Amino acid sequence: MSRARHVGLPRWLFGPALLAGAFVVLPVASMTTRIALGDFWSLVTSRAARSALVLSLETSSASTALCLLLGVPLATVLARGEGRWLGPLRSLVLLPLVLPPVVGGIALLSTFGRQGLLGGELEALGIRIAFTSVAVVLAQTFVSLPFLVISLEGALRTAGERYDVVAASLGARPTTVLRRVTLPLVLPGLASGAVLAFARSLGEFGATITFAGSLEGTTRTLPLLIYNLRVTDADAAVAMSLVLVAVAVLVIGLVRPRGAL
Amino acid sequence: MSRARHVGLPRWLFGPALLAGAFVVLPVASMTTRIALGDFWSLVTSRAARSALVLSLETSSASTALCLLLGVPLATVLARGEGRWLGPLRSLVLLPLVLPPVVGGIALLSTFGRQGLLGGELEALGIRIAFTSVAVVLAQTFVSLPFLVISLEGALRTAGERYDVVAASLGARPTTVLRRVTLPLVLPGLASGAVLAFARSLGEFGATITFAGSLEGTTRTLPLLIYNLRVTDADAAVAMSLVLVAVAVLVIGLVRPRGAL
Amino acid sequence: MSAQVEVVLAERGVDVAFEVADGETVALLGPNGAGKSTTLSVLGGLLRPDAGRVVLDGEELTGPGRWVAPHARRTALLAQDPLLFPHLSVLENVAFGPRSRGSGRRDARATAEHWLAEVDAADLAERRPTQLSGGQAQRVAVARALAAEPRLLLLDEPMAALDVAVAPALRTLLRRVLAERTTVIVTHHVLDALLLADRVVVLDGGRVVEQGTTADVLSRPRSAFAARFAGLNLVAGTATPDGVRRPDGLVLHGTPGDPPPVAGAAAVAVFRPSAVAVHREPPGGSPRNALPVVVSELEPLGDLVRVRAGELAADVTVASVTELGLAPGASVTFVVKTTEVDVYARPFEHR
Amino acid sequence: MSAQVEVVLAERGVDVAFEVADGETVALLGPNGAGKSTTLSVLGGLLRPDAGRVVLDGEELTGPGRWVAPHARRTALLAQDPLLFPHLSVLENVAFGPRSRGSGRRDARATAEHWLAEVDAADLAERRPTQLSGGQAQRVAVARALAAEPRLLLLDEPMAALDVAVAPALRTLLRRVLAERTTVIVTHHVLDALLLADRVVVLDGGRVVEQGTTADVLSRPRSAFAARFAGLNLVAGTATPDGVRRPDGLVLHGTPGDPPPVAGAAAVAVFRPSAVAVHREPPGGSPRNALPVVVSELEPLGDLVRVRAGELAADVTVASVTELGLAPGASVTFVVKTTEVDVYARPFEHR
Amino acid sequence: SDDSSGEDGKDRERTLTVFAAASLTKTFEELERQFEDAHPDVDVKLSFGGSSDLAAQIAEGAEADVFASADTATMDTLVAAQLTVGEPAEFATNTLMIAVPPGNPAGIEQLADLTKKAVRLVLCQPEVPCGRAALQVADVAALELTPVSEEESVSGVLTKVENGEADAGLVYVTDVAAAGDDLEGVDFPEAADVVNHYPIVAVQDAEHAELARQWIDLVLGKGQQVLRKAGFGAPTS
Ligand SMILES: Nc1ncnc2c1ncn2[C@@H]1O[C@H](COP(=O)(O)OP(=O)(O)OP(=O)(O)O)[C@@H](O)[C@H]1O
Ligand SMILES: Nc1ncnc2c1ncn2[C@@H]1O[C@H](COP(=O)(O)OP(=O)(O)OP(=O)(O)O)[C@@H](O)[C@H]1O
Ligand SMILES: [Mg+2]
Ligand SMILES: [Mg+2]
Repeated sequence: MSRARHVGLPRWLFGPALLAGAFVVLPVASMTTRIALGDFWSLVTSRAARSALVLSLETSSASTALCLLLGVPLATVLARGEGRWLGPLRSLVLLPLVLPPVVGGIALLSTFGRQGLLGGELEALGIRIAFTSVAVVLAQTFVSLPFLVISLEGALRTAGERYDVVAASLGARPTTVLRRVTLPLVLPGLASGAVLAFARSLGEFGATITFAGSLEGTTRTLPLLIYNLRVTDADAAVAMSLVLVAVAVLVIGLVRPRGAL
Repeated sequence: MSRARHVGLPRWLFGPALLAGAFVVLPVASMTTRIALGDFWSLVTSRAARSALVLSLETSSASTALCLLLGVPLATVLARGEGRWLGPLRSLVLLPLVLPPVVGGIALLSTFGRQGLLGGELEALGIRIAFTSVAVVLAQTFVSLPFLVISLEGALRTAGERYDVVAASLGARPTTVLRRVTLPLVLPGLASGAVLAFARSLGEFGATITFAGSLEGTTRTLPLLIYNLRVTDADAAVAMSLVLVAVAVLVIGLVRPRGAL
Repeated sequence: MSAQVEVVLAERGVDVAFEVADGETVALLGPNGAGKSTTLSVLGGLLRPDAGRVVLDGEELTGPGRWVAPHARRTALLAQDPLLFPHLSVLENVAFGPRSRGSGRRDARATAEHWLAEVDAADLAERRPTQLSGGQAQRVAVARALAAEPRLLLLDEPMAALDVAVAPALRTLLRRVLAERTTVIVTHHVLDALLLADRVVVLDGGRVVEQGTTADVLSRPRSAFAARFAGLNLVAGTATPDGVRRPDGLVLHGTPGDPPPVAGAAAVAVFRPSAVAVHREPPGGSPRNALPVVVSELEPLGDLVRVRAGELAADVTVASVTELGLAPGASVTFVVKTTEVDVYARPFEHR
Repeated sequence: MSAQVEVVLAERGVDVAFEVADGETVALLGPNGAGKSTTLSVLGGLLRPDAGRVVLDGEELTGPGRWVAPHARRTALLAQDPLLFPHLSVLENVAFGPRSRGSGRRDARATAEHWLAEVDAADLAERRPTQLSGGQAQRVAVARALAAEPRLLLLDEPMAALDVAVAPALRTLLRRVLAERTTVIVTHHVLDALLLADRVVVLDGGRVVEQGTTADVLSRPRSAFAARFAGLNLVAGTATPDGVRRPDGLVLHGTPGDPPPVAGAAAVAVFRPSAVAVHREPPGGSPRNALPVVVSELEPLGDLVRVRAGELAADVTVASVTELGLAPGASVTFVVKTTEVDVYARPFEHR
Repeated sequence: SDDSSGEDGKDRERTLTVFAAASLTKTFEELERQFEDAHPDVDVKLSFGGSSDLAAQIAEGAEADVFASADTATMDTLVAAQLTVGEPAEFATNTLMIAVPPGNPAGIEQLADLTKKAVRLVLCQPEVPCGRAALQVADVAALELTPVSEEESVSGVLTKVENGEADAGLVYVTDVAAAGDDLEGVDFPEAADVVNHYPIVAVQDAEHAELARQWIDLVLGKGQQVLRKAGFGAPTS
């Protein structure tokens, strides 16, 4: 609605806001000036690039889905649940954020790897996770989960419980309340969270290379390809990074619901 | 208040929530089983470790402050401003999230580096950024800014403009509205955002090593030290990671205001 | 569905107990902050009291070691704030209750349409709650609560914000609907209490100060609030053989009502403002009650003028006002015949 | 501070224009959804109309190409929803306006304390808004609006949710305060309009259907809503030489008022419910008006009973009700003397 | 790793997985083409990384058929863990070179120039082979090198020098060759005293022991030409 309320923003706010925008955009822009456009297309359309791009999109989508599946319940419990154990749990969920991704990969290996905690059980079941595409998804989920959980929990807290209470008093059981009231009301937060998780998965490198390795078609996602290229051809690496950025901006632009994020 | 409203959560929710918690906590826990406690102390208290820890805390605090300084205005403009250019800007702010951090470092080099876009100007002013602690802060700010902006923007959107409007109608000028109503109301979101930014800064590796390099005392933060150690002594790296995790959980636990996050 | 209610909530200074008989409508009256909304919240299971119990038709819903979740109570609460779900259309809002109780999509829709029509909001069905005016939102909220078909209906000021055209219609609707339902309703309007409630429970400062049938309480109030609410004058004091002695010593003579007061015990004298005559000078002689007062306010009241003097009021004609030169600040005497004054024992103390 | 208001908002179907003289209090009346809150929002600068202008004391605040931000208008709006700042204490809420206008911390605090005391909420000063009851919150919101000391005060149903004890006190306060202020007030209660407003503007369906001094409009309403609001009967039709002809042909005889109706033009006949006698059979002979009606509702009204029949009402004694066997559904005749019926030309058409 | 492969790999029944040090990227990609031409039914999959990372992955169960390391120390750990088949064979050597930005703005001509105060030097961290080699060279020349940064890998050093951020770095000859016009190299005599040896070995559990052997043969035989062209030295043993 065009005739919305107009409180107006303080003028001085635009100064630092502009500076912030420039601080993010300028480096990326100035990096692009470095690469020749000629090589760009052949590079970007090479077999290795295409296979990495497809793999990246597939695994990032899968890990975003997994994040939603695990993260929505966790965020809800953290935001609405009661109990002294929630405080520590909330801090623990942040772990993958602070852990350098490579260390995260080591942690995943020590759980799901052949010599890991669950390695024996998984082996017995004939399941091998490390160095497969599944490992890529797990690595991405591990690093992305906190993003979804924290955004969503924040949104749930800000939205408050007023409408949940009304719904319950109208006879809606907790599952119905969650599905028809709580989650629809925090849709912007949920969408932000999912987009953050997807973006983080798309850019994930350290945990993936440690836990999943770097094998074309199976585990070599776009960031891993970029890393590979960097050794031999720095310009190519930058070009591929731009592809990654373009894909992310595109997917996010298409996916995100109106007003969300 | 203990007699708060009780809507109750669906029971089945605890299943996936628990799984999500386990998925994050288990790998970190199983990693700890790998290291011997004896070496742990001597490692953790070594000079290199201490200097890295101090540097990490200093730079992360500085970058969190910088994120707040730049990010709060940007998030406010994105959430409350009007204009067609806001849509693209919102997507662009996500760039550092998708960009593999190493590429982010390259981008920063191509802006603030000696031969970068602003390199000449900075050189003329006698300012050298690369290989200094300032570069570390800039690298951390670059990767952490989106976290703060997105959390805060989501919170601002969820909170809505109702109270801002009331404040304005009582005669509060935009700056007063921002300071006394808008920001206090989204304090939980702001705190979450700051904590996310701090955590991300603390774990930052790729952009730092690319843009700032790695020298003990000046630019070698904890993640860089961990990476250093990893090649020769994986156990030591794991031990240091645990220190990182402990510091993060501690700082976050102490800093975060009640109910926030 | 009969209900027994006991609520103790120390933090809000509330300690209330009353009963609701099957099919009965009870009006909760009382000043702002008396604990009305708090009591409804406890009944609806939205607030857990420190002590007390809620029993609905023999089933304990709240009690020591017992807690039935809100959705399992089959109560429906219309809160003071409409709180329509902002992401659902008006129709979906009203259909929410039926859907939650297991109705099919089509049935729920039909139910919702029915109730929307009843509150004269059928044409708003497709709107979003943000596109409603205050009164429209209130009506939709009423429809939503009614559509939930609860065992116990809890209405917190359902008629607030309604315009003069809609209010009577909605009152008529509620009267029809509530006749068959067990209901607790909170209101600040005497007409609602009179027309909708079988019984009233008067709260003040978190305590029940009076309860009884609506007619009884409103015609023979024993609490200051109920008298005020009914538009009656009330003088509290201790019983004398034929009247009530105010703390300042003045005695008001009257006829004993039922229950008759015991001399020396707490008692109240009640009389209608229209029975009060206003004199500039205290009249001599006859055995009437004369109260010296200072006029605080004049209010037009249809063809009459209500002269307020503190807690007391007198209804006089416009002509008398001019004649007597009445204005705020004027010292006058309120005179009332002994036969017009009823004296009752005061069963509840305002603790 | 005089104000000129013109508001066109197509999306909400609002097209309204009126003026407020310096120091005057104007009451906006009208059914739910008539556009009252919308008009206040435009005045306060919270909504930008499609067209129209707001001029306050010669200064254009809203207009083509002109827009003064809300905070710079020196208007204060008490909205329908109290919306107290949840992170500030009650005192800080009330002090917010003075602080924003540049008062020092101590001055603002004193002002806030003053207004809190005025609305009888001094003891709530240190509470958080979430710890208030509905009526308490409403009172604090009133105090907050008054404390802002605006040039133009905008009050949207300030008396909603108030108990019977507080409402008269707050009305007295407002009466005192508004006497010196330029104010636009929205209300659904006739008493508020009568006691607080110099003039009333009646909106219906987004249009001004009637305006004039309060006494004029409430005693001689020309719109159905104003009549309803004033508690008067109104019959609309076309003027005959000595009365009004209803669309169904029935003629109501009366005495022409000011402005006198022109035969054939739109006119209304207005009479008080107390002037209506109720008969079971149409009485023969005398030159009186007889309206056959069906009783829809009975409402107690103090010592009397209001008999409603659709849009019309008659006030009779309890004795007559029993005697005539009145009940909803009964067919009766409303009889009113010609001298009791006033006939006015209808200046505004309900478009 | 038989479940997925590039489009080209669809009609190839067998897969050979080769783990190789990052510095071998260009040469091994060339050898992949040669090998696949010779074996139309084989899809060669290459995984590059730091030698120690790759070794760790193999220890954790990554399915590799061949492992080519950039240093003998890493190879020794794998052998000690009994994850290899037969003795590792050395297939190339590498020596250090000073890398400078195009035009050599700091005017570096010999190793001793690196100790000048104005020169911003970057090295690999001592924990990785090129860093270790740099320390050894400094020892041999009796110089004390004070870098402004110790990078985690060769590519870190290259990035800084290519960007002109650093005035010089110590990397391998092959790295300078691979960088083309982005860098210039400065030889110094002390480099010959510190030689890095590249061993290759078949990995135990290898699904395709025969193919692994053929790959190793290619690297030790015809492949030497490709390696030499990229700047690698001949094996010393
Ligand atoms: N969330 C709360 N926390 C603490 N105290 C509260 C809370 N809500 C209300 N109170 C207090 O409890 C008392 C009872 O409040 P309640 O809302 O039940 O009053 P009410 O009778 O509904 O009044 P009203 O007519 O104004 O709606 C009041 O003194 C109020 O200030
Ligand atoms: N945000 C909105 N968007 C679109 N339409 C709206 C919006 N708010 C209100 N309306 C519509 O505009 C019209 C005028 O609404 P407004 O709120 O001004 O009514 P009101 O006179 O204040 O009624 P009430 O007495 O119920 O408060 C109504 O038809 C309403 O449904
Ligand atoms: Mg209440
Ligand atoms: Mg309104």
